Amino acid sequence: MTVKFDTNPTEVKRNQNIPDERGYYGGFGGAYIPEMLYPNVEELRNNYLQVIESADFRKEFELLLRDYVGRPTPLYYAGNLSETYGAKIYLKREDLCHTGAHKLNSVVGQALIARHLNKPRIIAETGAGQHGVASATVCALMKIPCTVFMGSKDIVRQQANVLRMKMLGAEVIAVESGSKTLKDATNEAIRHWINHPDDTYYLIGSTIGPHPYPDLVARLQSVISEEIQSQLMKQEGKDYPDYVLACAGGGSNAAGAFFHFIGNGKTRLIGTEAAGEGVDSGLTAATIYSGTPGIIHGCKTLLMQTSDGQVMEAHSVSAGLDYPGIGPMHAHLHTTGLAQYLPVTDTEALDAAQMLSREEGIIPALETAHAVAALSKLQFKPDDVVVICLSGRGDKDLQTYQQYFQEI
Amino acid sequence: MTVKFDTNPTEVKRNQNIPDERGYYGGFGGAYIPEMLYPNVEELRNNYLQVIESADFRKEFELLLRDYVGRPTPLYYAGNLSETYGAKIYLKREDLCHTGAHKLNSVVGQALIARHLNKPRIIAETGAGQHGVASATVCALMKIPCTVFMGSKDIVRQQANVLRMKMLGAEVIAVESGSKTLKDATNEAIRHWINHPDDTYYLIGSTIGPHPYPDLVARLQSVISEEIQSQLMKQEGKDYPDYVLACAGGGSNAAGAFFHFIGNGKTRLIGTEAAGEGVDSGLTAATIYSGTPGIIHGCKTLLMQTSDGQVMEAHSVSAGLDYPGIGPMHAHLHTTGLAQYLPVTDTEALDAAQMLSREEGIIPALETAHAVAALSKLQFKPDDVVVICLSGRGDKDLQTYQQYFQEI
Amino acid sequence: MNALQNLFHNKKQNQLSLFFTAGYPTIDSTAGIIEACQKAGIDFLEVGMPYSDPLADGPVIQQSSTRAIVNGMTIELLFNQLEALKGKTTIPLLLMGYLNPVIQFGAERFMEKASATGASGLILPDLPIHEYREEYQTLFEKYNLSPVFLITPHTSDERIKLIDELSNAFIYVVSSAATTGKKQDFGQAQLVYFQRLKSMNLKNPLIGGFGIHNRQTLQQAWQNLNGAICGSAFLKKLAATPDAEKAVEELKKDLGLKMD
Amino acid sequence: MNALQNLFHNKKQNQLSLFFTAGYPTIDSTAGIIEACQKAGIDFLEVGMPYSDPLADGPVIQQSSTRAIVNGMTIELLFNQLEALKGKTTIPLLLMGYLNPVIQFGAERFMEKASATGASGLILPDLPIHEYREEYQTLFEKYNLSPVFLITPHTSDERIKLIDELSNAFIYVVSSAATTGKKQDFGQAQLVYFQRLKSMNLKNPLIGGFGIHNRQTLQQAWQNLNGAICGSAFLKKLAATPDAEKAVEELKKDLGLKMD
Ligand SMILES: Cc1ncc(COP(=O)(O)O)c(C=O)c1O
Ligand SMILES: Cc1ncc(COP(=O)(O)O)c(C=O)c1O
Repeated sequence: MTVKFDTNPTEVKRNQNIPDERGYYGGFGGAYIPEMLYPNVEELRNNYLQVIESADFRKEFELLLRDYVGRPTPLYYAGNLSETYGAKIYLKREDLCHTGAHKLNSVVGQALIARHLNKPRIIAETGAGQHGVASATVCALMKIPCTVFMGSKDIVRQQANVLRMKMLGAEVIAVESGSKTLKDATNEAIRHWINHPDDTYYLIGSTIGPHPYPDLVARLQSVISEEIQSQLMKQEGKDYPDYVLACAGGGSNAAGAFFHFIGNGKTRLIGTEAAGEGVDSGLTAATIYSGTPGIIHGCKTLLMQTSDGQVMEAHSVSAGLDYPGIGPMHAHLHTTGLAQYLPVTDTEALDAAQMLSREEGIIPALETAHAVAALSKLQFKPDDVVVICLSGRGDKDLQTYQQYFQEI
Repeated sequence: MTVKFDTNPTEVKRNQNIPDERGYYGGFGGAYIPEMLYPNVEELRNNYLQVIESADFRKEFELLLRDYVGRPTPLYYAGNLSETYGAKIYLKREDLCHTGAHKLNSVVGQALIARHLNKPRIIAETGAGQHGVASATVCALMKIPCTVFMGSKDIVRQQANVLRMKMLGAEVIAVESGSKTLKDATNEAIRHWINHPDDTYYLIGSTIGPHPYPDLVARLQSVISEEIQSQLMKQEGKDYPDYVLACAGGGSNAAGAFFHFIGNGKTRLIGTEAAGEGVDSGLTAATIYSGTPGIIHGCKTLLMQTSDGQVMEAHSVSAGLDYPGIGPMHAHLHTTGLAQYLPVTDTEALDAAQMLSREEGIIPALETAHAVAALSKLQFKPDDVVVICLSGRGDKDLQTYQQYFQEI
Repeated sequence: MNALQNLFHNKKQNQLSLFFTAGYPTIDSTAGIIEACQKAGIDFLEVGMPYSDPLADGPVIQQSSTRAIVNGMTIELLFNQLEALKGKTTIPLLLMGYLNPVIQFGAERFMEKASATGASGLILPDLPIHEYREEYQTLFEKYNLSPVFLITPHTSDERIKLIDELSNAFIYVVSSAATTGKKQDFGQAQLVYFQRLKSMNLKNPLIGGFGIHNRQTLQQAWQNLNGAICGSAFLKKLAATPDAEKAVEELKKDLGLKMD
Repeated sequence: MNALQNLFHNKKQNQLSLFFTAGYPTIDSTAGIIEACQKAGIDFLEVGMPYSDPLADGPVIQQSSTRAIVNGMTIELLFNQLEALKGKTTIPLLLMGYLNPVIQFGAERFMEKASATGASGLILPDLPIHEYREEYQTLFEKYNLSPVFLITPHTSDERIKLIDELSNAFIYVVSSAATTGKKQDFGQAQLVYFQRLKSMNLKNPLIGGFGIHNRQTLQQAWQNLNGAICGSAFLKKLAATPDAEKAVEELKKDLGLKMD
């Protein structure tokens, strides 16, 4: 499938990367939470902007990003890919972040906020385990007890990350309810938060959840596009790419990679979502393709649901994209045409992972492989500058890769 | 055990970090190779300095180090460790390099040399699999066919890295001879080279082998201490640390971390070697502690051998340190007192890995854990600036950690 | 005045309400449960609309919801069941559920049907108050439905006053910061909380819920508030026996309302 | 002149030498093998000193070395065995092995013993030429031992001339760039290489080794060089039969030197 862009928005919209006061990106977002969560969410909402814009926070955050996370991550000109796909292809190397994915950017920031709010405990949900590992990591560093909720199905398929979390001293709670994946891990984390409102910070792993989480996470991840800007300026003499490609589960790496380019009228923002066995197979996680507006985990967004409004189970080989919703920012960008979202099947992603490993010597995470797969769905001009957000490395997915490549 | 330094060399020796023309560091080094290897080694020896000092090479090398490897790696001030051990402890984050260890520094450089020498094939030996993965990675990037020799025992204990090499398109050859670990993987690689002298570059993974390999690898890895110098200058206002701690298998990360500080009369250089189940247990890889001068893999150095001159099998829980020899530079630094080498047992290393994970949120490679373990063997003054070369990350060792921590 | 308001007009103390999940334990349990409750003298009922992701609920209500969905329960079907029951029972009914299924059904269509099939009010725990005021309040009023809001020990006085302002039947007093189904007696924390509420002189009655499962918790709620709602404990009884009347009687025993 | 030099003085063509690993197949095989070879008319012998890490050797010699070490073979023991044999055989012997065990034994002590127990020369493939000249040459001369150096198709003319200069018995012509034990007939590459050597008019005889395993390879070596050394093929025979005489006869058959 090749995608054409007829919808290059002509009217340049500004500030589409942040929500309004109540947390709405156009018609999406908000905070649909039971009263039990209201005080916590309110406390965060009242404080987050002030905290993250304070000089103290910025100093500490930036130091940790540099020396602990390993930022700036390189913007690597991928010569072999460029030749194959006929464009100037750059990889934004979030896979080189400590713990192996972009997740740590947001975790470092949120943990600092938790400290600021005097919350002595942290809980987190995780799908692929990357956010869980990132949370366990920063909690070890900051000496905060950490509990991670993870679907029992994901525990099996992302065993390596479970071992890492335990080694880092986090408690990992296997979630047996519902889909036994990310959706229900999130449910259980929220329930746990309801039961421990006073002492607990809920450290959400993506641009999902009730306002202000999507905005908070997007701002913390926006360091990605900020760096891309200045790196491209040095390497290409212009401060924006023609394309940004990023995978979107909840949408945090995509939000971070898009952030400074949203609505600039020049950059084509391409999100890829997990189509599982195919968008119409019934086994899919392609929320934007097959979702409708509704509420999940406290925000209004696009989600996969039955006509009765029951949330459907998602399916993707990639645990980190195996989520029936998507961040409200993306629902908005899609609806307004400010970004396009392409579905990528399990098989396309696995093949893209293989391709990237062989072409550039970089084994991507399965999630990330969905972004790489978009290359063969797009038509570039030779001068196009294309940045792929290489959100994470593939160490956690080696078993899956091995199984797949043994079978074919 | 606490170590005292009575041997701070008073006469400052210069240029102890490079060998003489024939490849000798004092009494160690040289090239003890059968005639079949002579032309290849000679070709490399005649070219390596000129190549790596050429402007072309430096440009390409430095670009790849920056954008592909992810250099400079951070010099991270480890606050929790500093508090615990009463000194200013910094971690040089080689674990953040692409593929997860310092090994890539040397591989990138050597692959460029292979290209310069028009060698269309690359072979490598590997113990922990990190050098194999690094080689497979750069060979994928540069489109050079790659064959990696790995002991069958190491294949079992470093499964993840085997999967990575295969995913990257390298051929992995299981070595069944002798110890079935690094020593015999190296033998087989050398034999393969003897049988394919024309088209093959042998990409050695550490500061071992016949001259010029130890010098070549040390120079390529010296980027580590070069960065430490300038980072310390910014962060501490002085361009040398009081201590550098690094683990030494073949000794490449230690050589790189020591390089610019060797013989400066100010920095205490501490290598740690794998004592296995104890230096006197018979199950050890503590070459410097229990070795005697001899020849292994083409160089004169300290090695563990019987009184008959048969090379002994090493033992360490860490595949990357499980080697009965050590690079000749280290044999020399030890003999001259320019560096000290401490033995660290399996158990001490495992506990140090756990400690670092819990204290700083960094899971080190088992090899690296041996360097971390030295902290509790040294006595620091509060102002001492201590740099630990965090040579690699622990993803490959999770199974071993799990087993160990389940047992205790 | 709807039936619920009427009830509160006439009875100020010792209200007892039960919650159950529509479609649980079987798809056609609804009518039997409502009839049994009325017969047993329960004051009013919350009919839970099952949802796949009930964030505020503990395992008992979660499992009843999952089962009810598997059984085939939908909002459409629930309205048909209530429609069929109309005129046969007088016990006031509230519909309780998460916002998403309501939105998918269509908010106004939902209210219209709810009202037409005899419901007096709605509890939608994840409906934000500002959204209620801006988008839903006129609908509630149009269809004569009472909005019921939750408050918890962490809800500020200011917000409680706002909720009191917006309410016209009762305020749902969540006993502690917890999901449904916690089995602990009430202690000092609850007493302090209940006292605080009392001292606020709110215009609406206060009905305590979450954790009402035995004599102690019921009596505490009755002594300090205007009534109590019991959910998980009731669902457990329904799980144990297919006979709704027996389930209610058993529950009343547990609540100390009936001697053996 | 040592025995080896004497041999080459008297016999210019069609030399046949065998290599075996001391201590293989059993710890006390050495004497029997030497005697059998002499009886079978083999011209001279290389006695391999087993080493744990024989870099230049293929699987057959590797395995024989490992086995010999397990059997308990040491340099000390080998000298004892050769000592015991002294006077009983006349076949010239060379000791062949890697440098490290020699160094550990003590270089001078080693040469002294080697000479005293009847060896004519040493092959130490990993001894660098510059080190030979600076540290070993006087010892070789002192103990009347011939140094034997290897050359390969990749060795430069200049280096071959240097080696010819340093040698005083023969030059070991490695047939191809390979470890020991390759089973391929010689082809064009070897012929070109042998021709090149011939045209250099070296002072020392040239003995071909590595890959001599059948009639074709032996004849090629004999036709182009002064003789041949056969190692892996001999070890295989020794592995198959405990009877050294039989092993040598079998080998000669394979080499086309004896008809059935
Ligand atoms: C490497 C990687 N990329 C992407 C994702 C998807 O998350 P998001 O959509 O928030 O970027 C994950 C989630 O675990 C991940 O691990
Ligand atoms: C992470 C890491 N550190 C250290 C080593 C030891 O090698 P060297 O002594 O050459 O640094 C290895 C070898 O595999 C390694 O993987």
